[in-house]
Amino acid sequence: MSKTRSFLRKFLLIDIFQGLLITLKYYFSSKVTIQYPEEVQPPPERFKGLLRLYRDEAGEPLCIACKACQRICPTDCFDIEGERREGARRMWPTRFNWKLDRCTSCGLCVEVCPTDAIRHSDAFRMTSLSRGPLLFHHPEMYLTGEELQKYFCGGCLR
Amino acid sequence: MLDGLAEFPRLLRVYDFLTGKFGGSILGSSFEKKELAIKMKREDLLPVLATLRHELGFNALADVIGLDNLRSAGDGGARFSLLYQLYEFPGFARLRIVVDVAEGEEVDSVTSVYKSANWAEREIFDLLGIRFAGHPDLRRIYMPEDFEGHPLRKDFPLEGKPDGV
Amino acid sequence: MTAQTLLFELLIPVAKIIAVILYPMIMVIVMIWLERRVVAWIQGRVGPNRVGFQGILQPTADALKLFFKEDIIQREADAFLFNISPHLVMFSSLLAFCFVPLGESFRIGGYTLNLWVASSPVGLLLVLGLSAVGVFGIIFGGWASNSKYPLMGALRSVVQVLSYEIPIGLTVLTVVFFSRSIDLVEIVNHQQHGKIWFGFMLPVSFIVFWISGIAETNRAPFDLPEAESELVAGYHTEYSGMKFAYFYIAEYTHMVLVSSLVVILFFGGWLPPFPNARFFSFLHWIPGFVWYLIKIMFFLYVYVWIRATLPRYRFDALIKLAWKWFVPLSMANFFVVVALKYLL
Amino acid sequence: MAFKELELNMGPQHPSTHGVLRLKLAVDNEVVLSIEPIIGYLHRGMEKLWENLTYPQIVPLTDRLDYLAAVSNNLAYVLAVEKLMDLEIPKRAQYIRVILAELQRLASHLAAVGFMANDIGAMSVLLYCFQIREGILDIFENYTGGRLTVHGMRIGGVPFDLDEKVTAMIRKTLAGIPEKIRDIEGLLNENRIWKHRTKGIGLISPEDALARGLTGPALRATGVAWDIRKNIPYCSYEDFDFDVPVLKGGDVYDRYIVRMEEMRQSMRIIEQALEKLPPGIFRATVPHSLKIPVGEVFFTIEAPKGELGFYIKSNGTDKPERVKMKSPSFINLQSLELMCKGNLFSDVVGILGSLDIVLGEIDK
Repeated sequence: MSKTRSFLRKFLLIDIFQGLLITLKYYFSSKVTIQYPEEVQPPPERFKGLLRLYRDEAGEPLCIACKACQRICPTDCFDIEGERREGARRMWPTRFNWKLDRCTSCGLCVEVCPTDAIRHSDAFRMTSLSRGPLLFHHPEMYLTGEELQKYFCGGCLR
Repeated sequence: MLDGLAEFPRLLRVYDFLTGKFGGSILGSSFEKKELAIKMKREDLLPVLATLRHELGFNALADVIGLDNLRSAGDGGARFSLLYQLYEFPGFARLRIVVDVAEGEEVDSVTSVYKSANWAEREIFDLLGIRFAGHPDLRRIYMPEDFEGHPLRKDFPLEGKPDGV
Repeated sequence: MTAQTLLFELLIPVAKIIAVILYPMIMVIVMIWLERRVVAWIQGRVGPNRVGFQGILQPTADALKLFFKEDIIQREADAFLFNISPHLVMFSSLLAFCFVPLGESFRIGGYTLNLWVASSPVGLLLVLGLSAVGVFGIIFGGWASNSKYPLMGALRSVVQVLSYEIPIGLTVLTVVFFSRSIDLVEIVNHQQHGKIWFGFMLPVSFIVFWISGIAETNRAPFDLPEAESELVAGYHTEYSGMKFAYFYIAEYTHMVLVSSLVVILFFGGWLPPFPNARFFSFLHWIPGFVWYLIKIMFFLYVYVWIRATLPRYRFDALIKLAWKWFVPLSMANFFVVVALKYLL
Repeated sequence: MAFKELELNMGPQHPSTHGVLRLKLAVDNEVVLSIEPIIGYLHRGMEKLWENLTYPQIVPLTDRLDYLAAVSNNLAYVLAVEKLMDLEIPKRAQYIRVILAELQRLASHLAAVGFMANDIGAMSVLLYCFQIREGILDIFENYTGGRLTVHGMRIGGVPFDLDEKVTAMIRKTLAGIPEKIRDIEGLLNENRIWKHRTKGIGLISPEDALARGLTGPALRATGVAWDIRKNIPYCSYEDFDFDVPVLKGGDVYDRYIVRMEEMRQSMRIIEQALEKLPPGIFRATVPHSLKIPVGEVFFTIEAPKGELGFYIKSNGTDKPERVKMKSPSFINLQSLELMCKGNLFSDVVGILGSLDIVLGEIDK
């Protein structure tokens, strides 16, 4: 019996029609792609976006230039110098260069930073017209949102 | 007798068999972290592996690992050592044969016993510069043909040779 | 040269010729858009919808891009053959459209305007012959690019098209046997008064003709000559710019040609679904040309649908399928049909 | 006429070599006479780099080895280091690791089946596979923040705890997968063209497979029941009951079926792990500047592509003396020559897809 059944299946192209029905089902099902520049899927909360430095409420940089991130970084993107102002127990970063084009966003520096000064932001639009902006200096590490876009390419601010 | 080997009858049997048959050529053995490693003389590598494969059923060579002991060998130790990682199916036993190779010495290739050694030996030749006698086509596998030097050697600069390819 | 003859002998034929050239072009534009959208929709994507409303202008954007792209000819390529083959492929299928009746002929003030350029008593043979000429373009193109992948693509397409000509010929025979003429217009008229359409009367011929038609145009499961994953792009790997556009347009024109053949031979070209049933007489209000288009669009949709679903045949199985299955099947089908005709 | 075989060159930029692999083929009009893979186009000198990085710094680099299964590479390296240090890992961390590893196996198999189907012509199957895979990558993005370079393991445990949000997301994604997998099987398993293109193609016998060190789904398709998760359990795999799909055919079709079956088993494991997730800490305390006494270890896990192993030799400092990766694709690719003998040129593409090799892992 199974011999004739398999011949019939083969002759009447059952397997091909079965495949066609499945693709027809997908033809009428909802689409998964979104219109990227217009609709943007907000990145999740732990998204490893562009690294940003943060300030405490008093406006002082959280970073105490302890260079823990410089030591842990596998692709050594950091170049930090700090100085201790007189009478203060903590240090202030005078030079904080960060090479974006070397960073693999592995997140080790965020983990190792004692004062949570450096954290991932949710910025992922990092296009720039030249390599210059890819080297961040200390003040530029605090730019977020619109100024960050303007810093990168000053372009259409889409 | 290595401590802790007793609970692993299969490895114990292999160990006794090897000490029996190749007693002379075993230079040392160690059993840490449940891994048996036996150090052999360079000359008897091929016969040992042949018996391991045909008589003891170690039918697969997982990997050949090349080490450059320039800094860690201290005095007297050989420059390079080769580790042959074998395993046996269906017994799931693991064995490591260690062979020391001095600078410029040749090791006879085991591709006749294990086919998977072919590329592994070519990779070691390419990155460490150890030649394998009897290898079907000993060529560089990663580096371009005209690349001089062997990158994985400890004395090869990390940034690569300034005038290098 | 009275105004009368000037109009009828010169202007109308010229207008018809231009229409016959424009018709496949427009169909190709629609086909490019349809293919990209349908394959996208089947795969859960949205497909091109940026250029123009819902991506309508996407094909024109592609054409413009190809128009301005640099036209590279390989140094060792055989320049003459390399240049001639796109034209060969393109114009053979365009020419075939002259004999394809797009709609019924109707009278305007004493002059019968029939919607085809030339209806010759041997229309069917001409169309089949011309569609086979396209293969030369592919062979010369593949051979002249003087590189390995196009050569293999060309060799594959030679054998494929030749072995699928035979089942097409045999199945067409059964239709001609019933309609007793190889004039396309006659075949459609034959299916008009009260007869069941050949597609339903000779299902086996229809299926074999349709699948061989797909193989003839190197499409869907039989797209070996231009298999992206193996031969990079098959016979037109070395072509760029307008020459590549020619191959691209020729392939779609050939597809439209085969679909129109199927529609004319098996599903009554411009006839509404139930030509004679009194109850369905209101269907006659829609002109024949529109019916013809609806049927063609269905078959073109199935072309794309199959392409998105089925994997690709391997070369030897393709040939085995043709010789071991289709040729004997169509032959047996012919004898059975003839026998049934005389016995009933 | 003198017999002249056609010298063909497939790659390194070829649509179906899964990365930068070059195949030198000698072809006698479509029949493959000899095939020689040429690698090295993606060699980044990982092993040299590793000798100059500390142990925690190497973990993100292992993401880039088998870039379709980053978490499995992390797991193999991290387990090897922990065995070297004889570090005890909390039970909860082991369970979270199993969940992440099995999710990664699901994603890797989906990519493998998708690419293979696309090479053989069924292009919609690639998109359906990637639709499912997107769901899994979203889970990784919510858990660690990275989709492909997940960096999902740390020495001593996992970077974050498995909170309610991610667990709910895993359950929701897994709920949708079986139905989609049935669609893919409906499109392929019974399809005559698919069966014709894959049955009896790329044959290899169990003895040859073992002699050439073949591992992973390709080995299990030849009838050899070798799965390290079952035979030498690690990272508490022994707590879960799942079965290892083994078939006898040894051809492209059976490898495809083994991968589809393994996807179902992975989902079973994830469900069990989610139910039996023990409470407790998710990461053992490990000093940042980690120094490991002198020793050596060779540790292998069952990665999606096969037996992935790390040999680590430590010299007491915070940087390893030598780290060698035993890559499954590197060894599986060596048996491509045997599998392609006598098959047609267009089968090479299918066989290469069924072997599921990734060049990042081969070239290191």
